[in-house]
Amino acid sequence: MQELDQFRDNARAWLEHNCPASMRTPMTEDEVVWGGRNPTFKNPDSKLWLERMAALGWTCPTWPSEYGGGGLSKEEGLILAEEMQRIGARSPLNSFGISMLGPVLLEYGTDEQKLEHIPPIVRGEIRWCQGYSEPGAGSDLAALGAKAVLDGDDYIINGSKVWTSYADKADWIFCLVRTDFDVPKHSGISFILFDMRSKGVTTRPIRLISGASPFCETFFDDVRVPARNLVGKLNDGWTIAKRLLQHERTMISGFGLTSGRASRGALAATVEGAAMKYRGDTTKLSDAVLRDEIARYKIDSEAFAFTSRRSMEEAKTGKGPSATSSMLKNYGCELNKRRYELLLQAMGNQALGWESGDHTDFSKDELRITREWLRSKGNSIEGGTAEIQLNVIAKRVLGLPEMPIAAQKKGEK
Amino acid sequence: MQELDQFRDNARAWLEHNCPASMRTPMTEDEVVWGGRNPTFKNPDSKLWLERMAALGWTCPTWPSEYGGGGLSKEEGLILAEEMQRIGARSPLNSFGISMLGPVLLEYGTDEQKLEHIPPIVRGEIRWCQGYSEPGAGSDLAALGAKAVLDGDDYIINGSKVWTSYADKADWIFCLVRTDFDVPKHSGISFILFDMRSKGVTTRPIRLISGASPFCETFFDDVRVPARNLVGKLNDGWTIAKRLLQHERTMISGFGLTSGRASRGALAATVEGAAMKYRGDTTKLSDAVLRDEIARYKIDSEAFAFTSRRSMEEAKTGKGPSATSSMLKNYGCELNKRRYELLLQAMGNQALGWESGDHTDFSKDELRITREWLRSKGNSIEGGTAEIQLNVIAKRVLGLPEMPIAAQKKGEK
Amino acid sequence: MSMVLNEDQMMLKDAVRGYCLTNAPVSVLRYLRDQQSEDGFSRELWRQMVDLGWAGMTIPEQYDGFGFGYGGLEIVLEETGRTLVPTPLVSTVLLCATAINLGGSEEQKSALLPAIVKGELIMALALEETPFHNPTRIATTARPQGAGYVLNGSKQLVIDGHIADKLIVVARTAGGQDDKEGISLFMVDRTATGVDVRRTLMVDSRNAAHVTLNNVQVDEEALLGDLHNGFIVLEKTLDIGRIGLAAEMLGNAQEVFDRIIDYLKQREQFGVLIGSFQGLQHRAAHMYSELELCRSAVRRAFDELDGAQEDIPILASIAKAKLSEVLCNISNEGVQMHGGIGMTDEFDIGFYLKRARVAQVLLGDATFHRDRYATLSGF
Amino acid sequence: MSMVLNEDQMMLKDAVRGYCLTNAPVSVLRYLRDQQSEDGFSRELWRQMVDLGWAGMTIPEQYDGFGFGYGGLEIVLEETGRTLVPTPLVSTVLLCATAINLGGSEEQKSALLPAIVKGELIMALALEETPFHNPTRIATTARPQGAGYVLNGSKQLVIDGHIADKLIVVARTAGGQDDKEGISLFMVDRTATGVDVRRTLMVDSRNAAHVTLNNVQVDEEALLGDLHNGFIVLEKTLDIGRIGLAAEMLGNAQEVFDRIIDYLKQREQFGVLIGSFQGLQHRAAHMYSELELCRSAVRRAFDELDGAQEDIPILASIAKAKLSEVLCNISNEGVQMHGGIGMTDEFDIGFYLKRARVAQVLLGDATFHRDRYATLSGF
Repeated sequence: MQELDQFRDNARAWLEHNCPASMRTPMTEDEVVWGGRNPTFKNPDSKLWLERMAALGWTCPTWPSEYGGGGLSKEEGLILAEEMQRIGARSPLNSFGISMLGPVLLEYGTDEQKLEHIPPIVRGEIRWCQGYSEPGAGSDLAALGAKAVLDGDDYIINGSKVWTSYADKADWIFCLVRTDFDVPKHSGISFILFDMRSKGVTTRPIRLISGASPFCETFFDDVRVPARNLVGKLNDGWTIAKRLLQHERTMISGFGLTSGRASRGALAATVEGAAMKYRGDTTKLSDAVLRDEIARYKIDSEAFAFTSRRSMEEAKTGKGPSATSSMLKNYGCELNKRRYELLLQAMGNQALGWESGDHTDFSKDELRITREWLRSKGNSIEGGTAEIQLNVIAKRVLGLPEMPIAAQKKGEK
Repeated sequence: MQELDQFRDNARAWLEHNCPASMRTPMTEDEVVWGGRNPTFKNPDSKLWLERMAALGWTCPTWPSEYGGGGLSKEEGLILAEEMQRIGARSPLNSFGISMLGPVLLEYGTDEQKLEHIPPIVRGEIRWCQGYSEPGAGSDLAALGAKAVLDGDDYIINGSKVWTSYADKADWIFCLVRTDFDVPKHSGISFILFDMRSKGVTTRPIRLISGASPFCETFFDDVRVPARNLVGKLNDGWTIAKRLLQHERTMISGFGLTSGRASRGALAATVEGAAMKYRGDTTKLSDAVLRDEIARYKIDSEAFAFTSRRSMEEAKTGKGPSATSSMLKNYGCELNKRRYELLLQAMGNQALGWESGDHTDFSKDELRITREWLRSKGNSIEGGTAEIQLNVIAKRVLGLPEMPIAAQKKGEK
Repeated sequence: MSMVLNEDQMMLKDAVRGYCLTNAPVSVLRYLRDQQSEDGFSRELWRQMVDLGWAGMTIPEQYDGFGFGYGGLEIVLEETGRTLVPTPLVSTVLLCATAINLGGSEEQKSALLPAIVKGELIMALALEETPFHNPTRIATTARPQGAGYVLNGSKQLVIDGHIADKLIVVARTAGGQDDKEGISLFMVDRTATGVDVRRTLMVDSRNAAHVTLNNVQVDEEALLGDLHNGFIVLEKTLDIGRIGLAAEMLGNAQEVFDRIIDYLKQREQFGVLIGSFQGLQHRAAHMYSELELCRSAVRRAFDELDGAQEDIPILASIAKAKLSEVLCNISNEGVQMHGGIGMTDEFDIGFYLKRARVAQVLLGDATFHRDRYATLSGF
Repeated sequence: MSMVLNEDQMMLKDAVRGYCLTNAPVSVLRYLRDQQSEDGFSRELWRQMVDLGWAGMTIPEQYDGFGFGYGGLEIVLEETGRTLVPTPLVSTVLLCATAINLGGSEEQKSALLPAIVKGELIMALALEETPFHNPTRIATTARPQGAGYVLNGSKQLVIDGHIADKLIVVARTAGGQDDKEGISLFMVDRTATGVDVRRTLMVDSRNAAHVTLNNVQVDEEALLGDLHNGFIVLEKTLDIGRIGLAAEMLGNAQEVFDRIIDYLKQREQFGVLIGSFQGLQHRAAHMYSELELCRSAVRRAFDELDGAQEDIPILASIAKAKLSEVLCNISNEGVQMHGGIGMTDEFDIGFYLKRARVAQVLLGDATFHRDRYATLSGF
């Protein structure tokens, strides 16, 4: 116990000294640091902050120090997080390498693979993207068709992926490919890594109903990848894929957590604040029906935050993300959707603009909320649809029986 | 057109002259006339009214006059109903013979069977009950196990039924029995009629969560039934059963129809009236949230009533109850359940009594509503569960595909 | 009372539907949006629609209309709602022609209605002043001056305001902020001095504008209906507008629903058609049921408009409350059930989601109409 | 802060659960109801529970209690909620002992709390006067007379009123009908002259009574807490009561849910287990999610009660609002998912449906607590 207190004191002192003042303010979306070969730092302090944290491995505090991680225990990691939160320190690095690839590479990668890929992730030198979804596959992820065929020491990869976030900006991709077509769909998949600069890789951004998006379609045309880049066993990629999905869900369930709290613009700070502002109310929201709905939403948000907390505490005694991640993911996304629906009700016509030109018919904040409302509809689709999460809860958590579907290969439903 | 006007005039005049004044008032539950061998008439006018109507066949206005029916056209039947409604005339006879058995007997019965059974139904001399559900079968009606085995000119029937309404008071039963065990479940069922006085028939009333009920368990122990009482073809009873279920749904969907309107006790006349009364409100319901919910309910009730009306008008061009009966049944039942939930909210603690003894803690009306609230929960179970109705809508109305379930005999789902 | 369409109406429906599918599919709205069309609608298509008689559907024959009744407009609105084709039907035919017909003098009717029938006149109703529908909260003033009036104020969400030749402006001539009494209607040329009309780009690409009136002078013929008593005409007009909007929304919802059902029948996942999953089946069945109620609410209201015209306010609130709620739900399900592709701009379903929200606030959202229903019902 | 039970609490939970399953299953409530038991609870079982220390769970050691904290009572309430066994836990331990502990004088505490711990004293809180929970709407009066007071008024929904030895009566000593100020608490013997207690038979067979006070004389020692300032103690007591009721309701809901899941795994229809139908699976998954939130809301509130005691009012309203809503839904699903058998009195599930409705109105229903939450949150 004493050691932890000691650690806390040291961490606090170090942060106090090394975290630039400008890194202790809320971050706007364009200030997020993604790293990579051509990193952008809107604020030079961001670069400094990343370098300082990366030097200690504190971008990935609990990863082993032999691969550049912080080498902290779980408890120390939690303390560090608390201390950072205490001073409002920004996350120095946002990265799919950290949140998704790293944990499974540490679990399934060879020592060579870890040595090659983990340190650059820790330092934010390589930006990763995820090659999972395919146009035809959707929720039935394992029905993927991108294929890798061995040719000497290389695999030749052909096919396409969709919903690849930031594929146009990523340096490397971790990718699911089919390596055996003659077995049930889950048994012929492999997990492979390759450089996005490889010949034959092209990307095309996807426009959403809410406007421009980080998503891309990604095409592979005879892309040549060294066979040693295969992670885990050949044809056993589905095991890794599922593990990674759990990490993704845990990350996404954060949505609902922030949804009850203050966020960026002052306008959207709270739904009830917006509702009162647009009605000119000062002490009590005059629309009693909306007030009741907002209270319902906020009560659910608070209970959800308690549940996330409980789930974390329970996980401390357990072993990483559990099946309840599906519940948290789903509920969190639904909460976020509810929040935006309520914001629309709160703001009336003012939430229905698309662009404002030179005029002031709609403020920037208002237009942002309209777009975010539209964007929120994707929350219950990306990272596993609501339907998939409910299936997982029903079967894995509640142990309800599988429907015996005739004449087909059964899959995760 | 002129003929119809003529018919209306005649019907109006006849009703004016023949419908006793006391038969033009709302009916309480214990005044309902069920007929049968030992009929009860709480009010002697009820008997007179039944006899007069039965003499014209107007208890079953559109049934053929050769079997005692009124022989009216659809249009005339509608006019008669309108004229009865105009003066608030009570239905002279409530009978499963009229609402369920009659129509299918007219469609599938032999001439002998019609002559034997239809006229007593019209006159209310024989009271029928329905032997469909079985303890193990539930929604999977066709999984029934009561069996009929031919023995000379008779069938010997063994098994049991459940949810047999008024089995303890009925004279005859129309019953589904299994007559072939070696074929898919739907193919071995027959539809048979027999006297409840037959040796080996016993009944036991079922107590519901709302208290005493008309439902019974019914047991058949070597009951001997003449083979000529089989309706339709041997092993083709499922066709008749389904047809009859449609008639039942059409009848049940009436629930929702009345639910928006005035009903028996003055208290429950309207939900909003109750809500205002218990809050001491005079011009506007003070609970704005409840007011919104009640308005939502009433709007749905009105739109539902319009839909029933539309469905009737559409059916005029068609051929009897259609698949939309499932929609109406289900929505009507849900509306009724909503109504009672709202009544509970309207009445607060006063809706939570069970018995009042000598005291006046809870009025008779209040206690009745509590019981009716409990009883309403069964609406979405009886006559085909909500789930079954939704399945029917999905598959028959919307044409959505059947899930290919492995290794079983497929049935209506 | 008739809850089903008659034969004439069925024929009209087929014709309108055929026209929309061929000439005015969703791609028209997409094209106008992507081209940043200044008008926001196609004058060419509108000309064709006028030639088909759509603009004169509800206008009496004595003013060159076709007297097909509101039941005809119902069909046109529902079918144009299915393809989202932008037209001045709501602004000009549903709202303004109705207001003129209800409140106008013989001269006004003779001057304006035939022009609407011929497609020569586009009009817009300038009503709202706050972010929430509130037809009595009128701060725009009309002060008498000489034989006419001077108007000052500002209006938002004026549908088709920027393409209208004339506006009907709801102004206060007497009374306090929320009084029904003291409201009057004035017809104002869009190009009149002091009128500033600025198009507002809405999320659903529906045409709307912001209107500012700065000492706008009108003569006494500009008054539509009685001085101070404009609310009676306004409320009747709004109710007819609500019913018409509900018809359009029914078209929106029906189209989304049909697309969902089609998709459920063709999309395979896990080796089966996704329409065979009971979870989705039950949601589809619920949507179907609600949609049936919506259709009945719309039909009932239109039937009454062409009939005894009793209970119009309550029927309007039933229809608009019900459609607002159901269209929002179905349009959400439209995206969710299509999955990722439903989130892309390339795919049409998002247009309906966007339209749903704008349509639901126009002339009062679900909460507004439930409140109004309760008030009209005496609780 | 701890959102999970500690080891002591886990052990207690196992013990309480084991006891309830063996000695106090649902059949106890059924038996008491069917026998028309006058007490409405089993004194013998209560004696055993007292021996197990349940009555002293939250009472400080100086008054012979066990100081296990509210976290101990949480467990007992949840587990007794699972089997619906009637006890005076809510009336006596959760509400009245809390009120005495919070507001009582040293003499009052010493006299009453040890008796509660030993199971020798049953008490009831006489609060409500209308069909809707409203702790400030107090018309019952207490007029000073000599050194004491005279009470007049009538109270409804007094839980365990007919078996209580003493009542805590909420009365008005000053102020107007809805004022917080001027409310005072008095302890009154049930057998005192002028006290008329009449059991009311509730739909869920929970013990409740109607109390009439007709010129009831009490001496000045009967006053609990400060004169006119009783609302402070009352509100704290009610919040703890709400949190405790939420724990009991969590037990109700969890039990119904577990029974549903069991049934889905064993009931066959159409040749498959009904639990394999996606429609039912998704509904079960939704219920599970809501139940998890409920558990967290209850745990969070109890943890705070045993900790810093900050934000108790808001945590109480969160827990009671959430549980009221979720328990009603789950108890409805309990009947629906069991089908016909769920509607029969022979089957237990109906008891939970009935309990759900009474529990939800006790100390404020979901709407009451959402309104309170909004007010406490400043909107």
